[in-house]
Amino acid sequence: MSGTLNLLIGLAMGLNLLALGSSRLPSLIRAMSVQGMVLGLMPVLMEYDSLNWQVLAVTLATMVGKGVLIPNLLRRAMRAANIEREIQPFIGFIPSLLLGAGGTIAAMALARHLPLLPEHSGMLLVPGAIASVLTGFILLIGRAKAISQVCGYLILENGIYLFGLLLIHSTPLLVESGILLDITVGVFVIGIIVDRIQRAFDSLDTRKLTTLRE
Amino acid sequence: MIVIDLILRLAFWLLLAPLLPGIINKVKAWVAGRRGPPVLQLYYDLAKLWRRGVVLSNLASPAFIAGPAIGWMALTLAAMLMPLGPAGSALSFRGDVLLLIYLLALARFCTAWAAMETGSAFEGMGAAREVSYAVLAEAAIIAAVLSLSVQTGSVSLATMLSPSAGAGAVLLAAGLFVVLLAENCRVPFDDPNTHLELTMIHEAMVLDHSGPPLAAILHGASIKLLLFSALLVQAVFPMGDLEPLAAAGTLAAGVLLVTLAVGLVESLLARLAFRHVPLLLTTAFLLCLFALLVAWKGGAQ
Amino acid sequence: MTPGQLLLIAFGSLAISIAIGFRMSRTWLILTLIGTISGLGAALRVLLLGENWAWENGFREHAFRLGGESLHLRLDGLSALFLVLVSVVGGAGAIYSREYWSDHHYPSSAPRGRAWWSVLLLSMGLLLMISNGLHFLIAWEIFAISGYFLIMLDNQRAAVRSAGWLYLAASHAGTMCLFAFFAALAANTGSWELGPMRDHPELAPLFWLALFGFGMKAGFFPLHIWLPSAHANAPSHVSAIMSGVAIKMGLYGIVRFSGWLPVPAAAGWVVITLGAISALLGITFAFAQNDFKRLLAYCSVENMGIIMIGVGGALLAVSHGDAPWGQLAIAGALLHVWNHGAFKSLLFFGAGSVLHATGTKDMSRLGGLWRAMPWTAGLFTLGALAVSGLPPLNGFISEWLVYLGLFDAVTSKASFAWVAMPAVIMLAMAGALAAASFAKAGAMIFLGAPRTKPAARAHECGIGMRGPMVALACVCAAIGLMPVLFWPAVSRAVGSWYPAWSALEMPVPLFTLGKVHVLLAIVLSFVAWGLWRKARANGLRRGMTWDCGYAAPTARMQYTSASFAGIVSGWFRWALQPERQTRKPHGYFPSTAMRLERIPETVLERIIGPISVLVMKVSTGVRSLQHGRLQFYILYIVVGLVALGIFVVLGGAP
Amino acid sequence: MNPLVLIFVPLAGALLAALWPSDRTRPWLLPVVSLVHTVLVCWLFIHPPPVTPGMWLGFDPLARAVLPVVSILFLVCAAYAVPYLKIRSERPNRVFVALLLAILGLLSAGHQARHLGLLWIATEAVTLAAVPLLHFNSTPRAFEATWKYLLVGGTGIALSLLGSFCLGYASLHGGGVGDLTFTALTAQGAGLSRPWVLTAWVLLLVGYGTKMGLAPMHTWKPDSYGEAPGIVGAILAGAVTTVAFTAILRVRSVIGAAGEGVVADRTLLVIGLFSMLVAALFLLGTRDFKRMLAYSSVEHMGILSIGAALGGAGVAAALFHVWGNALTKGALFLSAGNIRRAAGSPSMDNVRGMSIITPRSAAIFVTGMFAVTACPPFGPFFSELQILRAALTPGHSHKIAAAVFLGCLLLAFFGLTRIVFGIVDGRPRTAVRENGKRFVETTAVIAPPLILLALSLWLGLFTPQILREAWQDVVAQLFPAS
Repeated sequence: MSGTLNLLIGLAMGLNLLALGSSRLPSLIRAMSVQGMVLGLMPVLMEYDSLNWQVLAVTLATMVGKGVLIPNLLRRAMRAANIEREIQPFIGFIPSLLLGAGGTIAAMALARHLPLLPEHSGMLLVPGAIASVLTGFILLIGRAKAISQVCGYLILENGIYLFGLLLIHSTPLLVESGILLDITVGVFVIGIIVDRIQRAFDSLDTRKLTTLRE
Repeated sequence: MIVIDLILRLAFWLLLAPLLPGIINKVKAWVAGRRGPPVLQLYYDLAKLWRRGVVLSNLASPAFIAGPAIGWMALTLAAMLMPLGPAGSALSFRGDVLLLIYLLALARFCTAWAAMETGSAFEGMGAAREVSYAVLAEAAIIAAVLSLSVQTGSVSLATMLSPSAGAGAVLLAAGLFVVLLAENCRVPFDDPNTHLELTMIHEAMVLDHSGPPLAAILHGASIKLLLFSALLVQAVFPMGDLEPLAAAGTLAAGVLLVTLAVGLVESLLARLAFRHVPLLLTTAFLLCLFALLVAWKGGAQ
Repeated sequence: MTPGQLLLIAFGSLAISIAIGFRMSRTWLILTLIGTISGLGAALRVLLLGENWAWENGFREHAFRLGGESLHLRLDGLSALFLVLVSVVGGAGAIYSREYWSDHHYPSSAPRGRAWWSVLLLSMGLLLMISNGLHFLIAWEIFAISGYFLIMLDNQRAAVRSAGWLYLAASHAGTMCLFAFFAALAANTGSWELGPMRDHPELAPLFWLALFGFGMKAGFFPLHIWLPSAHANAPSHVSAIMSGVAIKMGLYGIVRFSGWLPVPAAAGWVVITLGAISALLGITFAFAQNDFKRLLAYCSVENMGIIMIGVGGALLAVSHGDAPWGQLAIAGALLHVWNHGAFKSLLFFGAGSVLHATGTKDMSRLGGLWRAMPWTAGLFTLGALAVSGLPPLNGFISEWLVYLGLFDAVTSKASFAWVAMPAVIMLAMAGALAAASFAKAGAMIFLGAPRTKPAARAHECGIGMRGPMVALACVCAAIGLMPVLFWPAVSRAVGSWYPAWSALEMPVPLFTLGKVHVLLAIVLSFVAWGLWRKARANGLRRGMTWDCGYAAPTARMQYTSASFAGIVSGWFRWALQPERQTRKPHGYFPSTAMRLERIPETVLERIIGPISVLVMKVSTGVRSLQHGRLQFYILYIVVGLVALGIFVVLGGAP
Repeated sequence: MNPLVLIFVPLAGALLAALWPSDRTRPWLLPVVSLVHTVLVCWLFIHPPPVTPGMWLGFDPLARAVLPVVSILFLVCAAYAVPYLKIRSERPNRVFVALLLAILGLLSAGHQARHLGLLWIATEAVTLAAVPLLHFNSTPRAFEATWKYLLVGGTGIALSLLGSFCLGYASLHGGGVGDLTFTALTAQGAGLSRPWVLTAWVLLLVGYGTKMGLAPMHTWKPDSYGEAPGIVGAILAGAVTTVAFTAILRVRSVIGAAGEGVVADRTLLVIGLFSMLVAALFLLGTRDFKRMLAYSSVEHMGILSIGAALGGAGVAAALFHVWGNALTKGALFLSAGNIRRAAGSPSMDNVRGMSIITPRSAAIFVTGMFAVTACPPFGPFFSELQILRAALTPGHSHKIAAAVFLGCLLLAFFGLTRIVFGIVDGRPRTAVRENGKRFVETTAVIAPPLILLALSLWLGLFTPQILREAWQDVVAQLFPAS
């Protein structure tokens, strides 16, 4: 079964690169939402032999949350601010792509040094997680538009979620659902703030947000 | 007994001191081939001044007169502490040498204070010079005293001055002689005869004095001269192990010698330019310092 | 009454007077006087009857503790010696302040001033008795901060504010060292309790911490940076207690802990050297000043130097087998603590009344004040004579003792005693310079003709300010003329500093010296009076200053303070680094010419200044990292993460 | 009594506040609820309930040692909030009050959490709940500050989550059954897999360090403290940072059990000293007296982590410092709020002579400044001196660390005095004198900071023995070795 899993994780990694490379916000958001969906599926695949309603609930919630709710929220904000594309980011697209690729390779290398349990040894979970976290950071650091930063943050969260799957069997689901809850609430809050910023500065370009300084 | 001793001493210092300037002047006249003023000239002057009235500057306070008086008496009491060969001193105790030095300082302070009383620029200048050069002079004197007490292992004049001369005697002699010239405002530091006030230290300070206060100042100066020459002589000449009479003779001869030397210096040397004065004083200080080091090393072996 | 009761009264009344001070100045004065007098009583009982007093709170465990430490007070000879100073100057200053800083002139700050004054006295008193590290630090800090607020009484003036801040900063730097000192002490001994612990050789290095921490307050040479401006800008009664007493607290710390703890071998030399340097350079700076309060402040640096020389000599003697000359040195130093306290407060009070009368601190705008304010002039002159260490006043006695100690050190020819020779010479030069400085100060302020209008319109200060000055002058005279009476106290203090030297017999010459001084006083005054009579008898004619016959002298032709000090400040140019501005006269009909000379705070402006500029540069550089760009903030997190990761992977090896 | 009430009472209060009709009376819920909370906490403090190992939530020694001060600080701030919200009547306060109460509940949860995941959830919930409080003023500056707070804080939170997973996996890899309660993890001890434990430590330290505001993760602090109302600043600096600190302490105990205590202590020491240094350098130059408080808070977080790094006595001293810092900072923030309101600007460039305009607040501000710079006899002095003493203990003495520590304290003192006296002394700007609606120093706005200051003084001089014992219990429980 881990073959399918690895396939999905590879897909997620690919989506990371896509997110890094895309200058248009909608495609960025789409990449993120698809990644969310993909990740959402995973618990089912991992737990398919001991499937129970809890897992299903989590899966559903994740997919809805990451794949539908949040992207729509962001799209709305995007429309409100009527911005389509990321213009002159702090880290250009090609460099971010290269960074991302390098990051992925580094993740592979790094993951080697972390001992894994036999049942996880075959999976790409850890490198995938690290790669997405790195991608998230690159987006957070490299992009100027608030929305793309939010996307970056969510990809970061995806990576962590991916890592969390290592524990899904052992730890009670309360953690997982708690995480989910936090992410959604977080994103709602972010959405609100984005909205407010949009109103206050009538732009979502964080270059404008530098009045608070020494 | 003590009272008589005191009175004699007082008489000695008060009466004998004014002789020295007279001798110096005589020597200068002799070198210059003049007849010059009588040896007792200063006595006449003092007597005359003592009878004269006083002109007091409008600005001056009573301290204008108190200053000279205190300076005069401070010097006299300092003289009381100075041992006279076999006769010793009126009063001798550990650390009396410090009292002596500080009495001189007191005299200086009072003179300078009185000088500033009139608000005259000249006297201000004189006072400034006096107190400034005193800094180096003090250093030299204390170094000399230190070397003496290192030699003799004592801090009281009576025992410091009596024993035989130490290794650094020559250095000490030279150093103390320069200090003597400086402290008594003789050439090459100062010229008691000239009346170009700008070039003077001591004379410039007493420009406005007159009558008895001036007399006190002049007399005090002569006592100071005698005091220093006595110090110099006893610091250098070995007279601890002489017969009392011989010792007294040596002392008298030594003082006379010093006076002659001062006179000769005055007639042969010209005044130094002011910017050279500190240099000469520093030299004196260094001489005394070397004397001190010699004494220290000498003891160490 | 026992010392305990007296101290209870003292602290009680002072504590009440803090609250009272805001309202009723008369009641405050009475309470403060009660407090100081009973404090003085307790101290004298300890000093004269030798009944050391100690109190540990007898309450139950955990019942009444401050910061988890039970209270422990002790009043031994050394503390008592300093307590006397606190009480005398504290009381005198309280009286003085009532007229000098009156509600009438300073309605807003006078009440504050009274309250802080009481706090200052209270904290200093406690400081001297506490023998617990934690409580010592508390008292120390309260003392420092109350001093700050007293300096800042007139905080509307920018000069005062910067001076106050400098004081606070320097004082806190010292306090940080004391934090380290007491913390290390507690860490080594396992308790905050203080007391004799000479038997812990491992504690010796802590002496350096104490030397720096307390030295910052004592203000000897390289650490004096805060002192001149603070003492010059504070109200004069505050300057008096700051200069006369507060800096002695730093000295108390050094003496106390060099007595209780073992000291490193080099301590004696270092302390003597520091003392000699601050004696000479301190007084050099003093001589060069034009602001007479600054002059007095720098003179305090000199006097601390003298005291340090004495202490250093004693330390040297102790570390080389209790050479007896150490006793003279420390005795002289401790007596000088009193003397300096007395004449320096007297001088600052005098300076205060001059300031009060003319409103300027610049000597070259004063002159001829003796006519308007004879009392101040006379008392200031007496103080000047005393501070110059001239017989027959008190300054000479203590300096004489220190000299004697050093001379004995030299004559002992012990190889380690060589350091005494340069010390003696520098001490002598310092003495000469002190005489010069105060001849200048007195002359510029009181003699000659008034240089400006305010100086001409000056008026004598009232009885409220004159009284304390007279009292302090009497103290100076008393110590000068009857040193023998004060010896037992000093020897008691020496005994409690170093038990091996308790029951210290009086050096015989002191008695003689006392007699000589009395004789001197009589003769001098008699002759002065006689000469005056004689002059009167011969006919006293008032006239214009002759001045070589110049017919129209003006006040501006007088020698000024800068020109008076010109020669010496030329010699010490390397240390003073004077900044001169000159406009030479030229042409056949010369127009206006001028020459300004300013003596900078060399250490502060030439050393500390550049360093602080550098630090501020670094700070500005670092602050530019907070530039408001979120992306970089997140980058910082990543960087921090990576750095910590590497650090951990390296096993946290530094 | 079940410690859960500490969580549910405030949350219920929050709900009530959310439903409460009137803006005018709603603020009174704050003091009422938090008074109940304080009473409950004190009761629990005196009669601590038994803590069974398996519990996810419990009033354990650490909670017992810290929660009271959080509750007290909150109570005083709540009392201050009533007059404050009256002054700010132009702003609707439904969200404000509700979320403040929610935060109290979540804080109680965070302090009592004995489960890695639960702890994380509580912390994140607090972070998110604080967001609307930050932009209460709803100025563009406030939004900008909030945005930065949200993203920087969020990143930190994400990292701490990752860290928690790593720790969980460490236990799993060590043969654990995936029980993430701290008791279980500590019990597993050396069984935890070393690489995962170290990874977890780094991630958790950075993550919770971001919440604490350790440099270089402190960047959100000055912005949000500078823009938020004084009361929010007080709660953030005094109470919220504390949760992060206790979290680090709990994790540190696990790491210690895993045998990596030395490394952990070194990292704590380094990051603590670094934070102090950075804070000191910022304090030297900053010109805004609310941002100044933020940097001072960064410095004190550094002090806390240094204390934690010294183990044993150091940890006890650090807990002491938590108390002292919370109370003193509270006083500073509240009085600074008053001054800010009266002066109309937070920058020392145009504020001056506040001792004349707002004498009482200025006096409190100055005293608080002395207290927070470790001037005796206030709380922080004693705690910092104990930390210093711990650092100089002959056995494992950190002389250099102590020197840096003192140097930073000194620089910080320079910076603070410069700003504080700069705005307090001198002649007031006439503009400030004549500004239209004068801020009046009513007792209601003066008493709370005064009380906090008094508490800090009392804490320093007469530290109750029971408190010392509470702190010692924490040391005994978390660091059995030392």
